[in-house]
Amino acid sequence: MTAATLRRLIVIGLIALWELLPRAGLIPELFLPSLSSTLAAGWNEAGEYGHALAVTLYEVAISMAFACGGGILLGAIVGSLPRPRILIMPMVSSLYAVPLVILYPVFTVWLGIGSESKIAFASIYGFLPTMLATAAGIQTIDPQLLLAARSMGATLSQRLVRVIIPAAIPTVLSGLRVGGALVIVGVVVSEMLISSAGIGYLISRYRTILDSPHVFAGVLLVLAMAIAFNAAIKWIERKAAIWQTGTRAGQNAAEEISTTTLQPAT
Amino acid sequence: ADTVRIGLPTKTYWPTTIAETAVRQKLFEKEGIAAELTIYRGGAETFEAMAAGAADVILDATSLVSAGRKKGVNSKVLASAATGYYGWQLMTLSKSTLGVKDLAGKKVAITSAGSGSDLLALWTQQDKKIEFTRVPVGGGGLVPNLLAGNVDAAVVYSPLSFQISKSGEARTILDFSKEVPPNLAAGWIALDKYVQDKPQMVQKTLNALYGALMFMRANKDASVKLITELYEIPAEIAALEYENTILKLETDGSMDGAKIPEQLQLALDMAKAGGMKDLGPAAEIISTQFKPVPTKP
Amino acid sequence: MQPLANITPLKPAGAIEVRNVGQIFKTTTQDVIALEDVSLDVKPGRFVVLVGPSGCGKSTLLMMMAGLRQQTSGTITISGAPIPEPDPNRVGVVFQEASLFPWLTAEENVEFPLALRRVAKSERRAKAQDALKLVGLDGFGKRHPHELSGGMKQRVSIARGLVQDPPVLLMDEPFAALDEQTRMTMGDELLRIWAATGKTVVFVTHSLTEAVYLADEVIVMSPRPGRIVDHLQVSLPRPRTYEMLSGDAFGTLRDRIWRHIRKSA
Amino acid sequence: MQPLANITPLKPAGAIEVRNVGQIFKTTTQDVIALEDVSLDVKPGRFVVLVGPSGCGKSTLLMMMAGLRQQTSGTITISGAPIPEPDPNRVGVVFQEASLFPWLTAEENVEFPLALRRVAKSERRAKAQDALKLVGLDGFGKRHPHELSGGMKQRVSIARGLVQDPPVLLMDEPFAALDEQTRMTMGDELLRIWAATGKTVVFVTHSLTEAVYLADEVIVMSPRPGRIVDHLQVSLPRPRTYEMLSGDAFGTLRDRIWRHIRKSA
Amino acid sequence: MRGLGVKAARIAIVVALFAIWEILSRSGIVNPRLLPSASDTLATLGELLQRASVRKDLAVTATEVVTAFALAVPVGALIGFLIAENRYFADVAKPLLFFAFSIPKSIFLPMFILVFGVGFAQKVGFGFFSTIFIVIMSTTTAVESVKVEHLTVARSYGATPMQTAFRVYLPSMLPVLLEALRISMIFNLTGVILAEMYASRDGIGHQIATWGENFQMKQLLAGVLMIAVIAIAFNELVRWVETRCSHWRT
Ligand SMILES: Nc1ncnc2c1ncn2[C@@H]1O[C@H](COP(=O)(O)OP(=O)(O)OP(=O)(O)O)[C@@H](O)[C@H]1O
Ligand SMILES: Nc1ncnc2c1ncn2[C@@H]1O[C@H](COP(=O)(O)OP(=O)(O)OP(=O)(O)O)[C@@H](O)[C@H]1O
Ligand SMILES: O=C([O-])O
Ligand SMILES: [Mg+2]
Ligand SMILES: [Mg+2]
Repeated sequence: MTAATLRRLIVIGLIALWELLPRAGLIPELFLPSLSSTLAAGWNEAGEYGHALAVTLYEVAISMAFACGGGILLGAIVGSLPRPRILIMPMVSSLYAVPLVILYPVFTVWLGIGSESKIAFASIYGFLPTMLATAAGIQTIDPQLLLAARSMGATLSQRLVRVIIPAAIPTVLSGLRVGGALVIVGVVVSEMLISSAGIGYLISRYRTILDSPHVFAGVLLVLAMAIAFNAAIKWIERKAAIWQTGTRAGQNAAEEISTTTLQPAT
Repeated sequence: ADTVRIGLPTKTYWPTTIAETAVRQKLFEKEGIAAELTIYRGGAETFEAMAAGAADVILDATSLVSAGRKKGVNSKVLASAATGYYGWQLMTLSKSTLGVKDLAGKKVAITSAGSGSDLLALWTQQDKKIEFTRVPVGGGGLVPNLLAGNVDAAVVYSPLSFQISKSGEARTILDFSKEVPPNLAAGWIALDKYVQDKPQMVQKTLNALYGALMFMRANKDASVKLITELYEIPAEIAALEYENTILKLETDGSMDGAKIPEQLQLALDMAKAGGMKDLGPAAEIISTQFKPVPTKP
Repeated sequence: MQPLANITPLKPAGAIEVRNVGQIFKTTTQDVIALEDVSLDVKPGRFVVLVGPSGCGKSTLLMMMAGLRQQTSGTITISGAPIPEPDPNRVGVVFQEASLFPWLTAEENVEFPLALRRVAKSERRAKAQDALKLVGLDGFGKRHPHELSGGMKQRVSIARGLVQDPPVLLMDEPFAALDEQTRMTMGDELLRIWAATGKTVVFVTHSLTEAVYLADEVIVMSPRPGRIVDHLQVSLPRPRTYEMLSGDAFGTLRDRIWRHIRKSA
Repeated sequence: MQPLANITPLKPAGAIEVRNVGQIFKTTTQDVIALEDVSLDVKPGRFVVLVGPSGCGKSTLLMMMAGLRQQTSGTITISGAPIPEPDPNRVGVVFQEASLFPWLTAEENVEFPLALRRVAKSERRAKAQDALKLVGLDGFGKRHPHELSGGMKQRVSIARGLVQDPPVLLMDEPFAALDEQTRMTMGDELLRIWAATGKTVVFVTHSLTEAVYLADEVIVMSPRPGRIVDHLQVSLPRPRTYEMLSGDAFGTLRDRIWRHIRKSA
Repeated sequence: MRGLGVKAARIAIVVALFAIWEILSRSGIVNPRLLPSASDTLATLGELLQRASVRKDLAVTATEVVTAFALAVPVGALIGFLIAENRYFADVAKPLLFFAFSIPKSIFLPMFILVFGVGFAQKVGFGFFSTIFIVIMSTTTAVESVKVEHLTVARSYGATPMQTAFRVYLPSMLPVLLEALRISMIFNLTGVILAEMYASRDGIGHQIATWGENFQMKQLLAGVLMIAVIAIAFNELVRWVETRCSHWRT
């Protein structure tokens, strides 16, 4: 059995369980409504969910730009300058250690309860891991490469864009993956905590009144976002594969490329 | 001794005070049982915990019982606990001159959509025939957002309401305990299965809980002291909480009363107005099997 | 060659002055005196070869001339000015280890220094092609470093050094991984480029034959601490031919160097 | 030397048989035929030197003999058995690039193969010390690779290869970064060890002098696709001396190889 | 010398942050009811730590956190390693695991009550669940960033998979791995506290939830500070390991 087949079987199995377990009464509908009733609930309120999805996607998109873009850039800068790294990194990771979720209700005082506070929260939530992962990845770069670039007169920004980031690509990509996923989590969770729009809001509102099919219709949308995000990352990974030569990731990517080119496109 | 697991929706809420009193006065022991108290994030979470089998007897909104039946969770209200929203108030900043009527088109903070505070906000809109925006800010966000001016008013629970009223930061523009017509908002609840398996446990639990209420009514000083300690609030606020909520609670608890179906139906109707769907008739969720016999300390 | 803004009229482009330079490395265990009191004058346009036993400090000296490492004591000027930072307009380096960027193709690696200077795409592609042809890697431009042999990587690295076209070129054992034939061809190519452009070249090698064949001057170093123990002028006429290798003048020079190396290695 | 479990009595330890071996690399752009129809027989205990222009496939052939890469066609046996996986009991490798572990000291790098076999700490420390002394790095054991010069790193890598003591030793340009004196000393050391242990050595070099000086047999390869174009027996007596370098027999052999290299580079 | 300077600079920054906090609150730039001053918060913190109940809550939370972490890290690292090592397993599991990571875990809190009831196992379970995915992902990436030539060397010396793991992968991935460890700890801590806030009889998360809902800002901030200090202490521990192990990096 190919890996893809097995994976699909697992997914199909999970979907089947989702339908059958509640129907058989093995799990109360309150905890897991059957997939069909979830879909029906979502379909009946399609307009409401569509609007919520738009709000959430908007927040996710902006937070993603801040968290991933800013995280990679600052991580690369801080990671490649020894002095700031020694000084700043411990403080940044300590800062991240402050459980922000708890203080979130208080932050809304200054950020309002609209999209701004979600974006701020999710950006911070996704930014720090991205930055930390990138900075850590930078440290695994062969110093000889930086020396070579310096000898050719590369400015700091050129070193960043042309050497540091490409050399740290495997770690940067994982930073992107973690950061991006956390942005989605951050937006949804902050919407669940405090808000009047978005998927998270619908989830927690329906949860409060024990309307589980509608709760899970929201969860389904979150899952859909996660799938889309994973597809996007895969695409980026494939694009970046060529940069990863000389590492394990590169080996895998190269194999992937050669197997896909060898197989007839069906 | 057999242990009953009691689920409570938040810490600083009168059911917790009652259950704590029962523990401290050893009322469960006197009934020959043990009790384990668990505090949850809110009403829905408490109900879920009971449905999951993690709690045996809970205090919760009666509407959830009705909603739960449609989701495969069969439980009933065993004893009536409160017929009003004691201590719940609609508040503005002290310096604000807004009255209830002036809230039209303004922003009012609630804890979360579908919660008790949302219910009261919706009721206010209907009753006062005004429209305002309900802003869910979470329990922890109510006062901060009010103080910061992000909202014009907030639906505040007790004893928080007493606290910020006393501190002079906010003032009450509507007292829900007085304005909302009596309805059976909260009761002690258990799964049908638990009632069936362990009716004795249920009876003893209710005895101890109502015994605790009786003890509190009879011992103001001790009760105020307990509230002060549990809630970490000044004694004077604790006294307000005692006067305005504890003393207002149902002392009988019996679900036999003539007014019960009507009061329960009223509670369900309010919940429906708040967005709940699929609620069955009140009769479906009433259990008259138990009559609490307050345990003597 | 691009104009050099920062040279004084008195010190023409390409002059190298090393004055009483020392380099001490601090390591966890002890301090290492890599170089001690090294002084050296290279006139513009000279081809200077640096030889010395393994670990004597040749690479360290080159790194300091390139502005990639600061000396612990003494001064170094290139074209009349100190070099606190690498300056590709004054100095180019070919490293001892190929140091190619693994994510770039051979071609892109060679283009890299030009891309940094924002040379137009077509121009830099053309220059890279020329440089690759020069090092015998015509047709290998699209390969990535891990698809090249050791010697090929080193040649890509040489091409990258040449394409920068600075007045001073520092080359650290550039031909070490090459076979003798390729090595000769590339040596001749290098001499041709050098003669045509008037660059100053500082070249490190372990091959004494190569040293004498290429050099105007040979500098011999001894290790621990690294010092200059001899400085030879190679007065063989140019162009050099392989026949000279068997001549007496050649043999004498080679032997003189050999005795130093033998003693200190 | 440890006992070898997996040899047949007929094929003594250290024999190498390469039969019609080919290697094709698939790259993104095109397929590269690195080796084509290479056959080769090395008797146990022989010192074989592999020469050929840059990129002709010497490293590739060594990697296949080491079980680190599988040939596309043909068969390779070491001590009578195929080598689908690296087997340190049969074959040891010194890589073209030093490939030291940057997180280990020189000493620890040398100890690495012994540590894998759970050799006692004191024993492996002693062996590592010996090997480091052999390559002239006495006293550098506590340094990390980045604190060593290029030639020093290569010598650590040689020490690491020697310390495991397998019947077959494959060495890929091990002396490329060394000065001539060190190179000679290390060559002589290698011959001494070889003579004492009866190892089979396959040695890649670009120095034709070194090739003839060290070898029992020299194998000459041509590039694209890599093929064996000559196989010389070096019948100079052992021990070899530096005087032989100027002898006629030496010159003839060297010239014969040189003509091949010249043609194909 | 340089180490001392960095330490001094760090202390200076921390002091400056507290000073800004104090000034913001005292001067009324920020409503002191919303942001009690640093000194008040610290005083409250001292007072809270005097309480036996708070100390017990901290002990409970710490036990849950440590248990969840001790389970999640080895299990996650193993799975991550398998994914990086085994193509088939990777193809099956990687997309599913990466997908699972991007789901807000708190949605599943009720499920944990359903399975574990309310108590130690539920907190540890949720802490584990919140942490394992990030451990898996980080391990996979760390493994993938290892240099091929180092693996080749180890292979040529006949290293067993275990030896390769501990002697090549581990040291070369260490910076990435330790960073991952730090982030994992944060996830773990947040997970356990969320679970405590959701349903519990004790634990510091339980207290914090109550303080928040009662608008007891001093206690809330002191509680957050308490958790932050624990997390920072762990961070520093990891950093200490890191500096001990990474001296070979320049
Ligand atoms: N970063 C460093 N830290 C400590 N010692 C160093 C460092 N770099 C070089 N050294 C030491 O300085 C000395 C000179 O090194 P260098 O690399 O300049 O030698 P080299 O002459 O280029 O040798 P080779 O011919 O082997 O390349 C050596 O003893 C080396 O160990
Ligand atoms: N992974 C690879 N992918 C594609 N081509 C490769 C790969 N490895 C080697 N080659 C090609 O195979 C040929 C032989 O390479 P190999 O490294 O064996 O040469 P070599 O004889 O060792 O050369 P050198 O003396 O320069 O080290 C070269 O043309 C090289 O480009
Ligand atoms: O759901 C969270 O992991 O925060
Ligand atoms: Mg050097
Ligand atoms: Mg090679």
